[in-house]
Amino acid sequence: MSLSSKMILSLTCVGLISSGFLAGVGIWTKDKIAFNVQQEIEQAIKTVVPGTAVSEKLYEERAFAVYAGKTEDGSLVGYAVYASGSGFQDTITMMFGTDIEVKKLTRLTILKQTETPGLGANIEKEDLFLKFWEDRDIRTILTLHKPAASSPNELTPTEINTITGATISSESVLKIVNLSLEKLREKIKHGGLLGGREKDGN
Amino acid sequence: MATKTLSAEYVKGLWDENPVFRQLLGLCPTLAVTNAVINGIAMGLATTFVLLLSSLVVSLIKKVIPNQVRIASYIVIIACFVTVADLFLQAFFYPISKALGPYVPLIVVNCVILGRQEAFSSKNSVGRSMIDALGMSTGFVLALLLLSSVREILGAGTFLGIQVLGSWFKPWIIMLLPAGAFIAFGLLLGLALLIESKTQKRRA
Amino acid sequence: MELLALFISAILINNFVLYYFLGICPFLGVSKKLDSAISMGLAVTFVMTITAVISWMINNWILIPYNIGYLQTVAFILVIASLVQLVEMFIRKMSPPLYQALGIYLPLITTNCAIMGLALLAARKYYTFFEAVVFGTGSGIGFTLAIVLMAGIREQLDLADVPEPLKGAGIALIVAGIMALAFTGFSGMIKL
Amino acid sequence: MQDSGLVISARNKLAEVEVQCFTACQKCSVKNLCIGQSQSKGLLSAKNPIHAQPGNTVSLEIPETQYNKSLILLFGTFLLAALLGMAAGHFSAALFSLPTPATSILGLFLGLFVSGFWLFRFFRNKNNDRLFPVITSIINEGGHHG
Amino acid sequence: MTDKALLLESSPHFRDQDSVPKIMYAVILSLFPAVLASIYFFRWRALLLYACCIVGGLVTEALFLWIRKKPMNSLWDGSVIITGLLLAMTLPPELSLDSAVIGAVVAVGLGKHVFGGLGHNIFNPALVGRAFLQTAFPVAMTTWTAPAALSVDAVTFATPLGNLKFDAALLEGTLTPVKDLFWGNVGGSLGETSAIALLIGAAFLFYKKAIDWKIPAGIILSLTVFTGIFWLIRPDTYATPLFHLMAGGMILGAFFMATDMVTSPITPRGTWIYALGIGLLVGLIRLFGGLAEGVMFSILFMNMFVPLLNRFSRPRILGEGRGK
Amino acid sequence: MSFLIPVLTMTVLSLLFSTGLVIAYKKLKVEEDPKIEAVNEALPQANCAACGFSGCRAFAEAVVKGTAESNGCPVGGNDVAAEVAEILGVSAGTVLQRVARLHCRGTKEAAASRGLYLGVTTCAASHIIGGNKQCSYGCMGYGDCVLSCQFDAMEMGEDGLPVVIEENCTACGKCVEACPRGLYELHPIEQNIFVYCRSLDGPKTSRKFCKNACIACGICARACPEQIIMENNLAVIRDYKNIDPEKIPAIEKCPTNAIGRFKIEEIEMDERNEAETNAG
Amino acid sequence: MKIKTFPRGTHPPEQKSLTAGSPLESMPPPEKVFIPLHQHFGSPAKAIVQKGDEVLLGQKIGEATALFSADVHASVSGKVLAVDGYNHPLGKPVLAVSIANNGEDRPDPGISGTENPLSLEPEAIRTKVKEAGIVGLGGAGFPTAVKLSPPKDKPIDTVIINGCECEPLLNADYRLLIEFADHVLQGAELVRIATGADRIIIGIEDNKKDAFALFKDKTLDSQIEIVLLKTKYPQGAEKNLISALLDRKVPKGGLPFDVGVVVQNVGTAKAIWDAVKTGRPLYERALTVSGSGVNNPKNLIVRIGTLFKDVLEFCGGQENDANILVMGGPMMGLSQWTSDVPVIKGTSGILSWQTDPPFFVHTCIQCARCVGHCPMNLVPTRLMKYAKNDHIKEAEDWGILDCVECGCCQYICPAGIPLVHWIRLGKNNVMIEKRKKSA
Repeated sequence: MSLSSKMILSLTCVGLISSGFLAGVGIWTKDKIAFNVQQEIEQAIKTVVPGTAVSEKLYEERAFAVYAGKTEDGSLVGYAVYASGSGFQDTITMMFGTDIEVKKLTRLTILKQTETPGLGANIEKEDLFLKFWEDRDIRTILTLHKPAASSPNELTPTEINTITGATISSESVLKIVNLSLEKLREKIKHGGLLGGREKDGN
Repeated sequence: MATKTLSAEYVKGLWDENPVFRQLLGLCPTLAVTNAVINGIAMGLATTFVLLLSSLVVSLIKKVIPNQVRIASYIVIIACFVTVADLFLQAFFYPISKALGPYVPLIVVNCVILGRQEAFSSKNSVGRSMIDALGMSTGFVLALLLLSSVREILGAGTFLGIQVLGSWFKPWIIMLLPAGAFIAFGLLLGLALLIESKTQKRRA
Repeated sequence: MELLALFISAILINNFVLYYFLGICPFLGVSKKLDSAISMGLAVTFVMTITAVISWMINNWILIPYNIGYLQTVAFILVIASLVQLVEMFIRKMSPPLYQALGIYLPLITTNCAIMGLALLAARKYYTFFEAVVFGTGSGIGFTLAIVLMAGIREQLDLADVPEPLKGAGIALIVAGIMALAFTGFSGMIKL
Repeated sequence: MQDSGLVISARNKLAEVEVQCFTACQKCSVKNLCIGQSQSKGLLSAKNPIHAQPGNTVSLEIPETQYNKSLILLFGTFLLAALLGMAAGHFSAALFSLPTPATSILGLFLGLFVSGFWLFRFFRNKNNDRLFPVITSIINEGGHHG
Repeated sequence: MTDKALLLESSPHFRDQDSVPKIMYAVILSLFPAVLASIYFFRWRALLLYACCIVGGLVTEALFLWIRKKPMNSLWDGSVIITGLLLAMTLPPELSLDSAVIGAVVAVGLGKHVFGGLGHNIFNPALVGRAFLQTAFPVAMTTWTAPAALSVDAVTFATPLGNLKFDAALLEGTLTPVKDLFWGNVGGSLGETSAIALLIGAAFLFYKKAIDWKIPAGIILSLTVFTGIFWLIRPDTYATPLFHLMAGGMILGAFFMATDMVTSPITPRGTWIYALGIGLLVGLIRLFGGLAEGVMFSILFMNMFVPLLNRFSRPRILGEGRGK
Repeated sequence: MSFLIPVLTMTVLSLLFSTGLVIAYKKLKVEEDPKIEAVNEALPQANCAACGFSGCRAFAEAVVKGTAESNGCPVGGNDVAAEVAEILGVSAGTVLQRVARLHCRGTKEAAASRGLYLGVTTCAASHIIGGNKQCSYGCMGYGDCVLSCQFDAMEMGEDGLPVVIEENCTACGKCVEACPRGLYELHPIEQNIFVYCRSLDGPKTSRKFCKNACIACGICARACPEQIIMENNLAVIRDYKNIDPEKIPAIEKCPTNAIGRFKIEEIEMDERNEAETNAG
Repeated sequence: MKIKTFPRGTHPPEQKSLTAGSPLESMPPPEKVFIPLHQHFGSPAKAIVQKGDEVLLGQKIGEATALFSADVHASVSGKVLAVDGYNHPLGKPVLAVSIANNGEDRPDPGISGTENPLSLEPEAIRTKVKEAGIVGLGGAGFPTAVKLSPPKDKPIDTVIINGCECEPLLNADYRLLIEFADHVLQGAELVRIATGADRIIIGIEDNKKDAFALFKDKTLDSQIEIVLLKTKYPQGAEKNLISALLDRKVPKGGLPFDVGVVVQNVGTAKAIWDAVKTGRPLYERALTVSGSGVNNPKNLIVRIGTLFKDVLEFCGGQENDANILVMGGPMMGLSQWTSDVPVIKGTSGILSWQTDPPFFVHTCIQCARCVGHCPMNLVPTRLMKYAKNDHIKEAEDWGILDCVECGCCQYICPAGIPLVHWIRLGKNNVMIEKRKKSA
């Protein structure tokens, strides 16, 4: 057969074999990977909404998702909100939990961030930043307590602490939380939280 | 081509033709992931995995593939192995794969692998190209190890997570940033050339 | 407004070469002469924009609906190779002397981490169509800015007596490091 | 930029000269990966004002600035056409409420097609002789072409 | 007839008395008022920092000259002392001495000698040192203390620019008055605080014609225009141009850092573009950027453009082009 | 089902790609002879064009095509010639070993200097304003030739003149171009008789300028009239091959020994052991 | 009256006061003269006398071999000693005719003057000038006959007489202006007739106020314009003088012809008048012997071929700590390694002074002062670097061939870099490349 048809044949069969092999590996690892991702989300929800045994995704959007934390017998314990926005250098993704009436913010953890290490990256640290986020009153907009306080009790319930030298990062975390709270309240008001998957097209 | 002994084939990958320091190939991942030694080693091993397997397959099928389609089929094979490596990392070492981010699939465009296939594996027997691939990848891993240890020790004062320098040392955060990567690699490259020229003078 | 922020951040803050480390091979190789750097930069920007569009199409219309996300790498590299193949054939027909000169650039682009990196990053960040295009073009312009600046600096360094072992790639890397330092001045610019 | 090569054949105005593949990155061992041009040596057709004969080694003057200018023009127009096409597609989609990404992609390909056509004609009839390398001098006669 | 050996050299046999060491020492002299002011404000710390930076620089210079077997004269021509002084003046007073030495080593080594010694570097050495320190020790480099004269014992003390950006001083009216900025008893790095001392030094430099007037003029012009526009639109959120001129490292940057001859363009048109660019970037970073102090980064950024400016703004030769 | 879709997409993509390649293949076809690569591998890659070709690769092609002999690479010398010949299966010819020789003995003490030279210290620059020696034809000693030699076969002697290290010298001719006063010539290594001067000054001035200069006295020309002639105040050797050895002592009577054998010390040495052998 | 000038340039210390006052004194001819056949500009002349001939004062001893060459005349009467190589101020020995002076100074009878030179035909003036072997005395040595016959397609409308002696220390032209004002004016008139121009401008620097006043009242009736120029170096350079007086730009690589101007030096104008009026060839010229190294500096009229040694002897010899001897002005003159060199037609001055060998040469710190002072608006530091690193093409693009080597950049450079020397090396390499390419 002519050279060109030999070329097409060889390339396509190479493509075929490798895609077959890939598909096999894909299937073999697919559920393992899905499990990992799920595991990570599950873990974050448990830390953020204490006392949840099982979680259920209520609403999902590109950079925003709401999960319901439930005990074994299915009673709602609180909402876990997954949110991401732009920080000092790149995007920050985080998860925070609220109580049922969305009045109190229970806890906050940072999933992924690429802030300047040593400075902005301290928002991941428990003692420097996350500790000050426990049970904040979120009826009103949260504000930043300017010169960094050393212990949580210096802050009023609607205030959170800044990291010395990394004001921009702390501020962006705060902004993302306030924005997502608004979205959450608006979703609850419209009853959009019935577990429907509203696909945001583009 | 003067046929070198098998051991010479392996050793040349380590220093004389070290892909990173001498041929300046595959710099994208080298600079990107070496901010921690664990990441460096992971990337090195992933590249070794892909390089070995693709060398094996390429040297096996080199007679079957017509000359013109040669490069395209190599790309498909390498891409397939890279995806396998990526999936494997995501499945079993999820935190490392998250840390390496987009750079694992980027091995497919890494000149080291494509270069070795084109220049070497497509011309030599299976055994020899395997040794060469092994040599090249060990050279690559060593280079990554060297750069990532320099950057981690200076940048965070730790090596593989263990605190190495005492508490007196204030870590140079710049070494974890892209700027530090460039400067450290540039200086290391200069050092390598200096040593090379010194040994050259003594040998000549 | 958010697209503009993404555009500026792709050029200045998360510059493709100086922050994501993509496209270092041509960045060190081609930046010896200024006009070849400019033409290389423009070529890369064009190929990036088209790749951004096509990779978005493949990703959002084929890979995600049939959730075979793991085929991303293979699909993208094949698309990029055939895209460059197309451009090369077009130029060969159009003007043979130009094709002679271009013989070296196009393969350099295909084996270029920047193009592949762009496709992967856009896919990973689940960008919408317009965000992907803006990100592609912005990164292309960022790449061109970096490579043109580097070409200007290296031409001036040609006249300086750089220490022997650092000549060539060594000094280029150190200059790139200091450029990265200068670019960190813009971080934190976009305010959402 | 000066380069040199061996004349293979010399027709009336043009001569075919064999030149080493003058790649930018000599180091990168993948340099002969040029898809579709897999030899490491290129065949250049160059203008032959001094009527060099096959077998001579000649020095060529390669109009590199000319190449770069036309490359910038080529890719610049392509880029511009792509962006304009997309913008046009987007606005027309907004006007006739068509699904936005599809139309702008259509606009993109339309823009590319039009600019490709225009560039084709532009480069075709501008009888781009300025782009051809010029044989400047004969380095050594060399025997008959072997 | 004299049998003495006669001198042989190419045509011009006269030479102006000015020389590179003279220029360098003129610049050092012009820095003196600011050095004295900083010692007055920050007492011991200032002296120690100056000493560390200068000694660190000299040792690195000597080391590099020895390695590259070059004559030692450029050790005494004052260029290293200027780099040391300028670097020290941009450091916060409470910076630990070892990081100051590291900064000096990087400034002279990485900033100058890697490029091939005096005259070949692309970036201003002092700024390379400071940028390295700012990125290497971000926390240490952004903790300011009150000048001793102000006798405020607060551990950390925001610089005027710091509280403008992060503490929204403009809204709460706690913006430091321009008068303090002028005299200098405000927080900030060593040499930047007192504008009057710097201006005296700058006047001396103009008199000695050691700097090109176009650079400071261009910077001040473009900064005032840029910040002025935004100040006119929304006076409550953006500070007055005068404040921006007097605050932070503006004067030190415009008169001493940007005018460093080695890293500024050599053609008149190029110098104008360079200067206007710096002013614009400072305005951009200060109003919209994430950092309080933009002068250092904008000068480094424009240093990158200098080779391009030199190449594309070649003056037209007498008789070239269409002029009849 | 989820197995079929990836395979399907992959085949479509690779099909598309391979057709593109086929069309590309149809356009470009140039064959290349693998021997050229082998010969090029053996060459020293100095690309100095001493073999008359633009570079080693061009020379390799010419050798394979037969338009150049296998020993045409002076830089490589005999071992490269042997290797190339062995690749081509041709008999290796011996290479005419040539070496660069400086035609000036104006050392620091011998040649009077013009004065304190303050201009740019390269040969080319000082030549423009007349040089630092009273003799305006002699070697200025600023080492342009040493810099131009890429086989480091040359160093600067203490007496201010460059010394050629014969083993490394590959007669590539770079130093001949580099010297602004043309004092270098490539001579076959066996040649032993040289005129170490290029000065065209008359008898009066050349003696004043330099003790080792050729003062055009004509003794050597009279001693061997056919081979050595006097051309505007300078002795010139027309062809060194058939200078018969007996006449050499007569030629060496030159008052300033501007003409003579290359290494005077060695000559005495081998004369002595010559005497011993025929004595013993 | 606004004082005209050109942009940039420098102000080196004038030190003209040393010999400004002393009038021109003609030096008695020496015992031996060495007249080089080599022309400063153009191919050398061919000797038409041999050893042992008897020659008279002003007799032609060298024939011009090409258009760009000039005849050479004996400056003393006596016996020809030899025709062989002799030192030359340009550094390399050249063919020279050495004549022993027999002291009679008998003029060559063949020399014949004309009654009213101003009525001569332009062609006649040009032949007279060519026979007298007159070349530009400003230092360039361009054959004047060629300058007086501009090509047909380039009409000449202005003749400029360059009276601004911008080189420090030199006063020869200034003394000529004062003592031979009429000769200069009539010489200028001759040049106007020869070139067919319609106006004459005489530019004088404002440090020669008395000469300016003298010329002002001498030209009250005639329409010769006398223009005062600001004292600045290099005011006397052709391109800068034209752009200052007529605001015309001589095109890049072009000649004053292209903008319709002919520039003549004051000395050349007087020599033209002498040649046409009395037929006397150019065998002597005015020059200044000055500088702190000369015991009593003078302005002299010296015979061509006299050795510098004899001229310095006549001026009381050199101080023993003087360590530099320069032919021409300090800014564009050539440093000599021996005083055993003859005076040539281009020697406008012999200077000697004590200067300390310069300090350590620094690398260029890109202070751009040279860019600010270069009269041709070039970038000397960049040209130096291109020449040093052998970037021939870039050097040519940046206009290295337009450099007039006036020396302002090297004068002002704080790092003491020999910029002009590097640029001359660069020009040399560029010309070699051009010849190689065109060969």
